[in-house]
Amino acid sequence: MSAQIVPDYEAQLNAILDRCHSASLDARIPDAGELPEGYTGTLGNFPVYFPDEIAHAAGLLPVNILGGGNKLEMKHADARMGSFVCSICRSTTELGLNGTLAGLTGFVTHPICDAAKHLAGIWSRNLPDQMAEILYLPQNPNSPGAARYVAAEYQRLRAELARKVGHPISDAAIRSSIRLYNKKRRLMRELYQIRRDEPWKLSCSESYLLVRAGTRIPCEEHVELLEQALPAIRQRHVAAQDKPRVIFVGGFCEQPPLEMLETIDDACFVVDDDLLIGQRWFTEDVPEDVGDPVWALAESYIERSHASPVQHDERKPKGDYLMAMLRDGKADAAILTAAKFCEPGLDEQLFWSKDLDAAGVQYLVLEFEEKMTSFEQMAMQVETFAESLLFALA
Amino acid sequence: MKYVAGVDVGSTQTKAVIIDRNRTIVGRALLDMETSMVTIAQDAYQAALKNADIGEDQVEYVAATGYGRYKVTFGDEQVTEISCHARGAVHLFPKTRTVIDIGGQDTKAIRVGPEGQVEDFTMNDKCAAGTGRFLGAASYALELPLSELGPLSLKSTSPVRITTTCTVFAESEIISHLAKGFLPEDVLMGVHQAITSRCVSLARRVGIASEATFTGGVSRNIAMVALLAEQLGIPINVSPDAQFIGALGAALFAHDRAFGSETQIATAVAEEA
Amino acid sequence: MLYVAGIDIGSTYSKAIVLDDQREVVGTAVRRTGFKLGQASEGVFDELLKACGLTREQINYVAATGYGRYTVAYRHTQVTELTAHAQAAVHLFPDTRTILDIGGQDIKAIRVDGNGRVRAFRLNDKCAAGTGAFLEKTARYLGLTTDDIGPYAMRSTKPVEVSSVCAVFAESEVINHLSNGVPAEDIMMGAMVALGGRAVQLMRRVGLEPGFMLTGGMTRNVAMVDALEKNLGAKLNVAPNGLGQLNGAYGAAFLGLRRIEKLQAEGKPVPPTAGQAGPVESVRRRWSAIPVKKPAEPCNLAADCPVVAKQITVHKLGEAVV
Amino acid sequence: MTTAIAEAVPGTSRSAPAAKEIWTPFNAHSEGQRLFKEWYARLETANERHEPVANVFVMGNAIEILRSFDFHMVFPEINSLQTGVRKTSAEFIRISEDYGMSPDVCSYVKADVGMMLKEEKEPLGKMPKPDLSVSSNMCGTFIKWAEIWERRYKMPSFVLDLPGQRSSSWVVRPGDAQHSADSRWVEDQFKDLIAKCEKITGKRFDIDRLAEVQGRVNQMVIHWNNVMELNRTCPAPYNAMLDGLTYIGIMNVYRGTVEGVEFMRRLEEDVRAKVARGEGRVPEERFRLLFSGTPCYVSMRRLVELFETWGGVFAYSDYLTFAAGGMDAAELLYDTSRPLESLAEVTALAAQRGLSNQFFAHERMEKQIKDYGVDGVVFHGIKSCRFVSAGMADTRDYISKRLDIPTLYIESDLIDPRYWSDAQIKNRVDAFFEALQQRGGAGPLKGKATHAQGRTA
Ligand SMILES: Nc1ncnc2c1ncn2[C@@H]1O[C@H](COP(=O)(O)OP(=O)(O)O)[C@@H](O)[C@H]1O
Ligand SMILES: Nc1ncnc2c1ncn2[C@@H]1O[C@H](COP(=O)(O)OP(=O)(O)O)[C@@H](O)[C@H]1O
Ligand code: SF4
Ligand code: SF4
Ligand code: SF4
Repeated sequence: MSAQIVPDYEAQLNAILDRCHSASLDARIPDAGELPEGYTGTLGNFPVYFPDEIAHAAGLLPVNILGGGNKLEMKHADARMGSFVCSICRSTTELGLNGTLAGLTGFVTHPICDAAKHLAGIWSRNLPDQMAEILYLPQNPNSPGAARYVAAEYQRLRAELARKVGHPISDAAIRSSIRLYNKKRRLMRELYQIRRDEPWKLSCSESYLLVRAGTRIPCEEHVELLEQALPAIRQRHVAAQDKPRVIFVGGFCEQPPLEMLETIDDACFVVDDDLLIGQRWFTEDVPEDVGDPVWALAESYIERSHASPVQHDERKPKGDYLMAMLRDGKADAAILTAAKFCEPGLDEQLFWSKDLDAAGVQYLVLEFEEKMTSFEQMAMQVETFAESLLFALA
Repeated sequence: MKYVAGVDVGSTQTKAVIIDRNRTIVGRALLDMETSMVTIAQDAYQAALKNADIGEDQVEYVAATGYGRYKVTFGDEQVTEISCHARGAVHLFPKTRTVIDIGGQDTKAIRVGPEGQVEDFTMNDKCAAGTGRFLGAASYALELPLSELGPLSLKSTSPVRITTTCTVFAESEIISHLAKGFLPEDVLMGVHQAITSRCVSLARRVGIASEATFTGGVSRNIAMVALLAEQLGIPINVSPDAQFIGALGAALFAHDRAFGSETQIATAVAEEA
Repeated sequence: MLYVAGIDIGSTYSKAIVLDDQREVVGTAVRRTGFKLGQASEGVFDELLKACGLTREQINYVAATGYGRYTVAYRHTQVTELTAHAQAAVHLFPDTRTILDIGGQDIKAIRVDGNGRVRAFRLNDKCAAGTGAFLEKTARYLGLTTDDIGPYAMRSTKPVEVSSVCAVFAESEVINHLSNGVPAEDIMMGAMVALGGRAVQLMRRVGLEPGFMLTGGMTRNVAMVDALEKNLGAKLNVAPNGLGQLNGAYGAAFLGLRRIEKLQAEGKPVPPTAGQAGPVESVRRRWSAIPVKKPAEPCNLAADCPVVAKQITVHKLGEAVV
Repeated sequence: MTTAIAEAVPGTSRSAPAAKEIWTPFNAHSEGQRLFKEWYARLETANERHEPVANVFVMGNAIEILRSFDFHMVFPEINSLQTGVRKTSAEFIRISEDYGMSPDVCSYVKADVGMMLKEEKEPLGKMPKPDLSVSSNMCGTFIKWAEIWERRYKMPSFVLDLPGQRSSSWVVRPGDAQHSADSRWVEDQFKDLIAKCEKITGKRFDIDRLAEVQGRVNQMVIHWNNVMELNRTCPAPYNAMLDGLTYIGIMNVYRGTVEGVEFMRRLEEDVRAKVARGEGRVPEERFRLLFSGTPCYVSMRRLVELFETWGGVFAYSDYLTFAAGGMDAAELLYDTSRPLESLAEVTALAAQRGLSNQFFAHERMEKQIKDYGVDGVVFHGIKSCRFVSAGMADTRDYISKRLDIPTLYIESDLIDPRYWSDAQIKNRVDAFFEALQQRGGAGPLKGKATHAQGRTA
């Protein structure tokens, strides 16, 4: 097999994926000297969503802190967090305590759930020298005044970051960041369109790497990578195998191990997912040329954002977005996952399953942990699921 | 009457120790868990008496410890094994400030004061992951006796990473690694490392002080001793009597009751030891 | 004459069966799996052939299932044990809708439709463990062999309560009961009642559609079947002639038979076995198996990155923006 | 902030027989039970009478507004804990797990879902169908819980967003810029809520009624603070974990009512009398403890017994403040001359002060340890509640290492009996007291000096 000639686009894709792979899974924070020109530091932020544009405009590289994966050895965190807390909170604490994240200029969490809410406190108690903050994104986007409140939080963050970097953050800088990130968002939407149209051309794990790289590398580079990757993917010459089309939900915060996505890829085509939904938070572009760019971001957060289990919005009933994913992806079934001990995820999983029951759509329920190392049982479940979808034996 | 006794009724083994007025061990016995906890305590006690070559009437006071301490009907007092391990460890190694005890079902980390008083302790939560039982499951899966696990794993050159230490799934986890073609020693070393890191994180909860003593049945496993020493980064004492430390601690409490708290003797004896 | 073998490499036991084209059982074999899965699959095949009086060449098709299905080198195809159980169940008892499979390491509840298609399934949660292996361990404490478990427990008049969720603590509860002088049969039965309760709860989670069937090694345990039926308040079908434990192998063989019949009807040759085909290299890379390069250099600096390095330049802030 | 507090206690309630039985000694427990029964009885018939019903939580609930609209309040958390106390929780949890809920989520929610699915008269009567639910983001689970009702009862759920502490570098003070901004956002939401309430009830918002309710809440808060403070005496007149639960129950359920004020007034009187008589909760108080977290309701008496046989009494429990939204008479009284603004200000501040984050958890506890003369702290990690337990291990670390106060960490659940392991917990409790004894220098099984003596409220 090795003698086979690898077409150009395949080699190029491989190289891009290679870059994304190493960028995604290396937990180390680059120090100031390693940063590309224009960046003076890194700002860590916890999932799900963070207004990257504000950090970017301050010259800080926004880095999404996504836990430690299944290679991290836990030495300190177990002593600081109860055993019934989700893995991402614990491994993030570990990364803080073992010094991996010491290079961060600051760390911002959100009150998406009770565990995450406590994270910043634990962080600041143990790492008093590092800036640890909670950015309060409201759980009530429906009352009048919500956008104004978000804008005030963003202004607070902007002032805080300006103090950190030692210079004010201009409206123009934020506006230009919005433009850049809009470009990235358009490319991501296109990436997902390919998966819906021709899922055999891009596996879920590959797509995941492409998206995940964006949580760590500069947006400029990510845009370049995506711009090259997308045409290459379209060129790919892969036959559509006989596999069921499914959607994957439950990857909005704690990340499933790559092995798990590959296990699912082996048996199914994943046509849509909610992995790292914060990276694709806005359903449309953020207005680029309005007077107040911070307002544009805040208003978009309230008016043009994806639904997720950590948000309560009366305008986004639970079943609706799931059904839309199924419909748009022409999916046969759904894989409903949740991270172990993740309260929002586990509760949402129940809602999903009831909605699918009502709609008569078949689904598979899986639970994962980022630190999982054994996937045999999961493979068995996924294979059975695929078999049951395919063998509608007469 | 110049003797006192301590009986430790554990989840897998029962241990009895008899000490004299100078706090020197004069008799000991270890029995595997048999059908009745009441008789096993009595049997172990009798065996220890025999070992010391003294009669029951010469024993002034008996203290019981371990999970089955309330089942020791002939005991005069009950003390938890946490206090007993602390006491026993400091008695044998006076500079001990951290005690790590890995038994069949519990893993404990205890911070102790100079007189063996407990300053802080933690135990594994309501989950048996990372306890001696995990090694038991490994020994069953690999069809090897317990005593060979340590030496075999030390032969490992590239340990397999094992992150879940759930005892219930230990067997299938281990088998699945073997099925992937990893060597038994590498898998075993992975198992040992996983248990060690759980222990170390427990120890961190109470704070790792200058010198540690490792007690309980698992301290007979040389690989565990080596790994713990490496990961804690402080000297670790292991006594050949490690499994008796709980019982010894109980005997020392019995000694207090019977003969009063004679600290002078305590220090004198400790220095000898 | 066609002979099709179904091989089920379970975590505790390996099971094998041969069916002929009349769908009659030619022979069976069961052995402990142990930790060398390759050996187990060879061993159980040898035993099977001996039991059937057949040679390897006479077996036309092999379908493997179970936890070690990929380790069976002489397989033509593989399916998961859930699919296999569902197939067998509906073939043996056409009205089956809910299947409970209790094996050595896990419990599975499967809901199937009239065609043997899996509609939904659930595996036991990690911490609600309590499986065949747990019973075997309890038996070992009591000095019983695996075969004794059922008959012995049937003598119980007053089963004790075993309430711990985790099997490890359940074990110490067992020891505790023992030391309190509770009769061994009551403990054994208590352990089964606890296990049964969990199993039925799992069945409820897939929906208790009537037409129940029990499969797996637990079918050999009369007391367990009894405890389950009591808890369920309904009868459980069990494959006849001791086929219960062989249900997975049976289902695999059954699917295999249909497959080869289809191939023959279409005039197609039998494909090679997995062993003959050699390892199939995945077309795509398995990124999880590739170690992460450290430290991650910006791409335009990486010497071993020929494609991207040429084309990517990292723009200065703001420059990339149109 | 100043408030007009009525000199005399307002007239006793229509239903409470307290007035004529003025001579009988006040028994907080039986009086509490009676009030609870009455409350459940009223709930049972609320739907029949076509009176509006709201589901609310004990933290961040805008109950003052709801009361001004005459809503009946259902406290699902209290219903769930009652199933624990009555030992019926296991059954309900099983039902909800059969339904598809995970074993790892909050067991309060599961008990509630179980009750909902079984549609039984539980725990003290039939629960009415709610017309509205008000939850806050103080505990994330509240929101998910409300979403369950939303789907089941097809009724609106209002999520009140209460911003908490942002970082450890500054504490929000009443009236500072951050507090004003937050209050404004909270007030915006209150106005939205009021509009919703007007629609549901068909009544117009009456600001004077709001002020009236707030005035009564103020009185209750003052009494409650005094009651808590009285437990600084040695011996402690009540067990903060066991007795405190009844008290806090009334504080929540009867918040802002005439009955509530009366109960709290008499409670304070009663506790004061006990202190004067030198009466303690246990015959011989040897160790004063602080309980952090919520108890395991299924085994609550057992837990108390484990401690009290060693002469350990809980002088304080942080549950007493956070389960009531962080009430503190010094800061959190309403200014009834500006009802709505003041409601927003106090609610915003209470959310900051309440246990909404970990930034100052250790400092707060340090103060409590000093105030209540505590010898040791017991942390109860709760499997199903990340809100209470996520940062507990870290706080414990701080208390035991930096303050050198002995701590005990035990783990079980709120109402799920499967996570209570008696042998294990007894072992830990015994070891904790053995260590306390050794530490106190007192001989084993001998009493210790009551060092907190002389300090009275
Ligand atoms: N020779 C040995 N080598 C290694 N490990 C041993 C040996 N003997 C016992 N063990 C381990 O010690 C554990 C029992 O320890 P012990 O302290 O006696 O427990 P307990 O007090 O709970 O009975 C067993 O689970 C086993 O894993
Ligand atoms: N003769 C028997 N009597 C009672 N129980 C048995 C008997 N044989 C096997 N079992 C039970 O069946 C279990 C194995 O079931 P099986 O379905 O073969 O497991 P797996 O497929 O996971 O290997 C054993 O753990 C044991 O509890
Ligand atoms: S994984 Fe779930 S529980 Fe954990 S931080 Fe994310 S949302 Fe919270
Ligand atoms: S089943 Fe495993 S993870 Fe669960 S409590 Fe037991 S040992 Fe721990
Ligand atoms: S998680 Fe805790 S605070 Fe939240 S609802 Fe459940 S018990 Fe209450």
